[in-house]
Amino acid sequence: MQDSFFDSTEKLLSEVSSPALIRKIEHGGDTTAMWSSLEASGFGDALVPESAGGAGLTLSDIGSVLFSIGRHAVPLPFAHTLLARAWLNDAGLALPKGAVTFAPFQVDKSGDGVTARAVSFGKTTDWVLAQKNEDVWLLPVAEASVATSGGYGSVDADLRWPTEVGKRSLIGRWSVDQFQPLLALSMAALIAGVSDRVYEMTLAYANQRVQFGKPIGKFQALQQQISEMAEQVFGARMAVQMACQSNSWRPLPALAAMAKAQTSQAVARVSSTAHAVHGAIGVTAEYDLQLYTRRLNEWARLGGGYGYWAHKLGASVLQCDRSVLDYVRLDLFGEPV
Amino acid sequence: MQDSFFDSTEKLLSEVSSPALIRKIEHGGDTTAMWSSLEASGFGDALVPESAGGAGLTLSDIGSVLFSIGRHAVPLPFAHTLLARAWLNDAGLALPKGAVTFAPFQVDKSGDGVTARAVSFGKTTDWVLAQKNEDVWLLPVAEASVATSGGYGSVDADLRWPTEVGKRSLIGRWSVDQFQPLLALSMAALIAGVSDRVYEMTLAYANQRVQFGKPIGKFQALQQQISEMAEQVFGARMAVQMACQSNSWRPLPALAAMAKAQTSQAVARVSSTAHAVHGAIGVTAEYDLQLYTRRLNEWARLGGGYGYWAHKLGASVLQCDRSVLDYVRLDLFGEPV
Amino acid sequence: MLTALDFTPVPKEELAFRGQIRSFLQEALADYPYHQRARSWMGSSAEFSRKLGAQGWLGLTVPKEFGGAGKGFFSRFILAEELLASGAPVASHWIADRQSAPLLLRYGTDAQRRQYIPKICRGESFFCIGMSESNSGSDLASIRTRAVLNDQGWLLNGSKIWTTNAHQCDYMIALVRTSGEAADRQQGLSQVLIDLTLPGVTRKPIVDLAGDAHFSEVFFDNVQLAADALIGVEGQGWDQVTAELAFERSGPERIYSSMALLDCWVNALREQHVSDSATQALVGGLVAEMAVLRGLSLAVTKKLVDGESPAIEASVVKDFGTDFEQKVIRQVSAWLGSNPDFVVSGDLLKALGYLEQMGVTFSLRGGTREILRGIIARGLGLR
Amino acid sequence: MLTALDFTPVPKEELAFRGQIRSFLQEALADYPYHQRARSWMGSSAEFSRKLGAQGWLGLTVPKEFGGAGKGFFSRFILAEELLASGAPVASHWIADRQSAPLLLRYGTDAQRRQYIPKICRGESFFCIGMSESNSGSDLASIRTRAVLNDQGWLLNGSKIWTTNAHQCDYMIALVRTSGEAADRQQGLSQVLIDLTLPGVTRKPIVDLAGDAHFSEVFFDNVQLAADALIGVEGQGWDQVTAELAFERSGPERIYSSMALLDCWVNALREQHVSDSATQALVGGLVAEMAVLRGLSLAVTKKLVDGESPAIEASVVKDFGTDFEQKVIRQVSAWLGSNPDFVVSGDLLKALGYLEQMGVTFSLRGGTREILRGIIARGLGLR
Repeated sequence: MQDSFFDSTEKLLSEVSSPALIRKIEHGGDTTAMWSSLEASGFGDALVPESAGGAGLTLSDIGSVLFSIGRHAVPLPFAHTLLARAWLNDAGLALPKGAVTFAPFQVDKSGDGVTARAVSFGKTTDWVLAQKNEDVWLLPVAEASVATSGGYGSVDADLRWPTEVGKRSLIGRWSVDQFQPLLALSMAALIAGVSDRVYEMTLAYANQRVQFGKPIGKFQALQQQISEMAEQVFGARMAVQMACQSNSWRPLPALAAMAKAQTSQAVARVSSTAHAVHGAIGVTAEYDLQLYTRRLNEWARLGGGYGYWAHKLGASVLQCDRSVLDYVRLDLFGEPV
Repeated sequence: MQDSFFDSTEKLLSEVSSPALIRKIEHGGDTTAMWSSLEASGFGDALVPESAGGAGLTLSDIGSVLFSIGRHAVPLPFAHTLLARAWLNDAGLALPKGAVTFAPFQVDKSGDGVTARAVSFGKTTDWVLAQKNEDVWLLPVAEASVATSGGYGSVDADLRWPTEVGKRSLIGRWSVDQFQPLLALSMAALIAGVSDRVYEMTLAYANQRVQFGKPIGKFQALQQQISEMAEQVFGARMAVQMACQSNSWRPLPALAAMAKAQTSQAVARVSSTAHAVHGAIGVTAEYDLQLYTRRLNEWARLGGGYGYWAHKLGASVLQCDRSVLDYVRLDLFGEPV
Repeated sequence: MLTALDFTPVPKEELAFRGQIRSFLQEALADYPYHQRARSWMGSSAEFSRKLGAQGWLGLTVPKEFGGAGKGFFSRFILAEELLASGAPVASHWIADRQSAPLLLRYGTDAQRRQYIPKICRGESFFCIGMSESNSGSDLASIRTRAVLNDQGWLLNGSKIWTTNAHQCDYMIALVRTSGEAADRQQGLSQVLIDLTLPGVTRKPIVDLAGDAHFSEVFFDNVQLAADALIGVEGQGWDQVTAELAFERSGPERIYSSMALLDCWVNALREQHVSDSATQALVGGLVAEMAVLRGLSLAVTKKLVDGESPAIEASVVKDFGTDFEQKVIRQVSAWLGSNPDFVVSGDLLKALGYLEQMGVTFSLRGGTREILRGIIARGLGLR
Repeated sequence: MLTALDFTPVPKEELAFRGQIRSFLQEALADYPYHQRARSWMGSSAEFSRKLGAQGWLGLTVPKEFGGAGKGFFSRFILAEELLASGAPVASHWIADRQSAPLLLRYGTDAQRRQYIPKICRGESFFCIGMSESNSGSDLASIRTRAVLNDQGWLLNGSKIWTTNAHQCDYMIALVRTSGEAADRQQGLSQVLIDLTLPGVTRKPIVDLAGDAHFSEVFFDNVQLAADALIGVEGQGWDQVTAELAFERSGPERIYSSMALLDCWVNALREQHVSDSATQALVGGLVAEMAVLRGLSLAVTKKLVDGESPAIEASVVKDFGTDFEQKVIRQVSAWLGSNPDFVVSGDLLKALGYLEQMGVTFSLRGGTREILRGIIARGLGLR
């Protein structure tokens, strides 16, 4: 994932999504400037075909970009927007200005409007692509009532739209679960990226912090934990690289499921080791670690966690009659029979 | 659990169920002598009322005996027999001579007889108390066809009886799940006991075995694992002590569920730490550790494992409307509202 | 050598006490939401603490002559259990009550006892404990804050960090160097009692990742303490602290930190009639472990009653209990991840969000897992 | 410094090879039960190994001039993957093929290569590796078996233990002391090739807890080796062995040891139409992890193709893979425990019983977890 897209995204995001700016947005700061800078990167339409004014890249081209977005814990749904725009264009719809997130779960249409709960980036997005059964809406957050749905610093929200907005925002009917794999893929990439960041910080701290007369990284118990953390972080990254294998903008559902399951299960270890190594300093508001571990914890369950996506993947394994190796080779690696 | 019953049982079993004798029985050796010695202990009828010729003890009196039976990995269903005899007496039935085990799962009545699969101690028991729905049988193993149902060294078996034996052995109809809690309690006690034994061996080995110039117990990584193992072993023992709290011979079903769940979940860590500390020597046929870890692994799943018993316990928690603390206090500790 | 713990039920005569506490809490904590209860013993309310004091429930085990209730350790267990399981905001008095008063009773002079303990029991004096320094972390023996004997008493210079609640306390009992050098490690450390309103004391609350300020950094710039600020014996501070940790590590505070979340989640499952076996197994597994931990914690309490100093046993309960407390958080989070269409209350999500973030401190406060397991390993004769 | 591994698919031109192997295995392993397949690379059959040799599939990466197939590392990956995933009994030739032949190619003289490698490729010479000694365990540097130079070559005395398959092998390549003392640790160790039929060699199979004898203890009592028994450079044995471990730790043998059980269980679930979400999640979780491990293992293979020596990366795959292999066993066992009324075949229970018992060795063979994680930590710059 070390390619030129990665390098330029890293350079951009270390300025655009700096810890100070993340803190501002977590506390309700305006997102306009950050969004403009993200748009200016040119990656916003990366997955939209050239014929429609985009860059016409494939998912595998921009895997490293999504990973980098995660590394910087960008508090806006930039990764989601890349995929949402590709979906909207594919569906023959005009692309709205601004950030788009997905709401494939906890969407309800009731007498008095549309509700979408626990929406990732619900507080910082401009639009929500929501689906319930076969109904699909593109809902403007500017017209929603917004309530935080997470803990301190969360940018997720419960959103509610009045009836007439709901009606006007219904963009049609599609087969079910349009957005589940898209959300899974974006969240998986973000988790892998932010895990990598947390790991990088942890390794540096272990080498630098001295206790009992030597760097804490010299203690066997911590070495063992950090080694295991490295395995999990490398594994999460590999899962996302694999899930981005696609000749189009669209991820394979089984691969998206694999990646979200695998990255989500890695989170508990990555987060706990990071904090075990950092000790008390890691839980202070001043120190940056918590900006990243907070996202790790939230993202592991948002958009369906390990259990949900493992069950989706497992169902497809049990439905076929291949050996496990052949399922992996054929359905996940795309090798021939 | 260090009481006089424990001391005398320990003394007896270190001779009667020595590693050499366990090996013989694992390889199909005759069980008669071992059984006679066990009977001679006088504990066989411990839970049978004095009026029926037993010792009239309660379950809490003999918790330490069951624990000791586990510590010595007695390859016959001695713990089971104590409870089975109490049940049979309670049911107004005569007590058969010899060992009795329980088969509350995988019992089938079909045209040509009764089948009980994966019966714990199926190869070394004399009788099987089996239940399917409301039918209860007391089946003689001497008249069964017996097939090993486990890995190398297992004394569990699939048993099958011909039609006429099945008919003749049907002892009546009882409400369902008579034997599940009894089996759960006995297995839990055995697991706690054998865990304690495995822990004892591991601690001794860690202090004695030298590598890289010092006892391996001095390495921080192993210390951390052994400390966690100790916690699990103490916890398993506590779970069984709690489950034995009873003024009669019969365990409380919720406590039996708690104990089997808790002891079974401890097994993976106890077994893996024991073998990690022992290294290669621990997996040789000559060395005794494997006689005990083999039972640990089997017993964790036999008679329902962690998942099954945790689900039973959880169902009862969810069915009531108490706070979790009150469920624990009232339903498991027997404290008043 | 550390050996397994034996089951001890709560003595029958102690059981009635719970009812009184519960009636009190039902009124005092009416409408207190789960995400506040999730703060557990990190939540503070001076008013609530004083109310408890008025009930006679601070200094429960302190002899009556010093203003306490003169009750036993099982009563103390029951009170702590009720307070913690209900998520009452106990932080203001918690340390004064559970650690400082016992410490003063054990090592203080009679004058010190009479001066401080009655006020602790009335909820009028709140205490904190100064241990870590900015470069010491878990390595307490490397302490560099120093109190030098002068003609007025002790002149104190240095700083303490991660001091729970220091910015809201009246006094600190600090472990400081009174003789020797940093290289002497445990030698030459003493405990001193510091009035935090003295000139030269500066307190800086540390805001944490959940937006709260449970901890403070406290700076001492030529703070003049009186001669009687010393607690116990000069140079014996390390041993005194070690004994103190046995109290700190033994209680049910190491089991119930995630109870608010667990209760809130279980209630949500009941309300929405969730009854699949996998969910039941998650609930049952947690309840089984909690029951065992309660059994272990009661066994440690029994040892206190018997006059033993179960420091190592307490470390077992703490390490095991911390694992449970963190497991509750992980499993509720995982369950929500497995059921992304299940709608839960904002209260639950906020409680979860809080605990996901702060839960990492459960294995830091009062000794990291590595430290605790090291203590256990020593108890097992491995080091 | 160790960094993350990048995804590399199996090159298109290598894909066809799999079909040939599979047809062969379908015939060779017809009716081979799961509990035998569960032996994985611990199961041995000299006949099967010779059949593979006849196919040209031993020494796959060995140049044709030494009797090999001159193929690349991806072909080798595919062959190993098919053999392991099908649980073929490969133990007889496995070490000769995967470690000894590459070692001889790299460090052997031309004469040594011509003498031994062609026979390895024909399945006529089986090799074992002598590393551990009865008091060394993981501490290989403490080796005490000694080869002393004399006028006929090297005189060997000592013993080796836990040598895989020694009692069924023709040759051992052993790490022994040729100079210095035990206190010199890694210095003065060399690799020597020992004909196990020589006078003075005694082999004693070690029966394991599953009743098999995969390992041996081998005693050397004044065994006279020729001068050309030395492999590589005298005193450089430690470095040679370390390089060799990269080969040993890199392959899919660290992912597929529990495949027989996994396939057998998945088939049982399919046959009995089990479709609750919890079971599906267990299956899917394992498959996801296996896929990632395969990705990591392919990435290591790519590094071999590129001429790198990915010893640390291989340790990552081995440690992570071992965890997966053991997790499969634990989870199938736990699933059966959760479903005590579910009837499975004796074949499955025997496979499970075998793996529950032997699975503990997965984290011992080729380096304990502590050792591997130490290697990784060093690669990360922590030591």
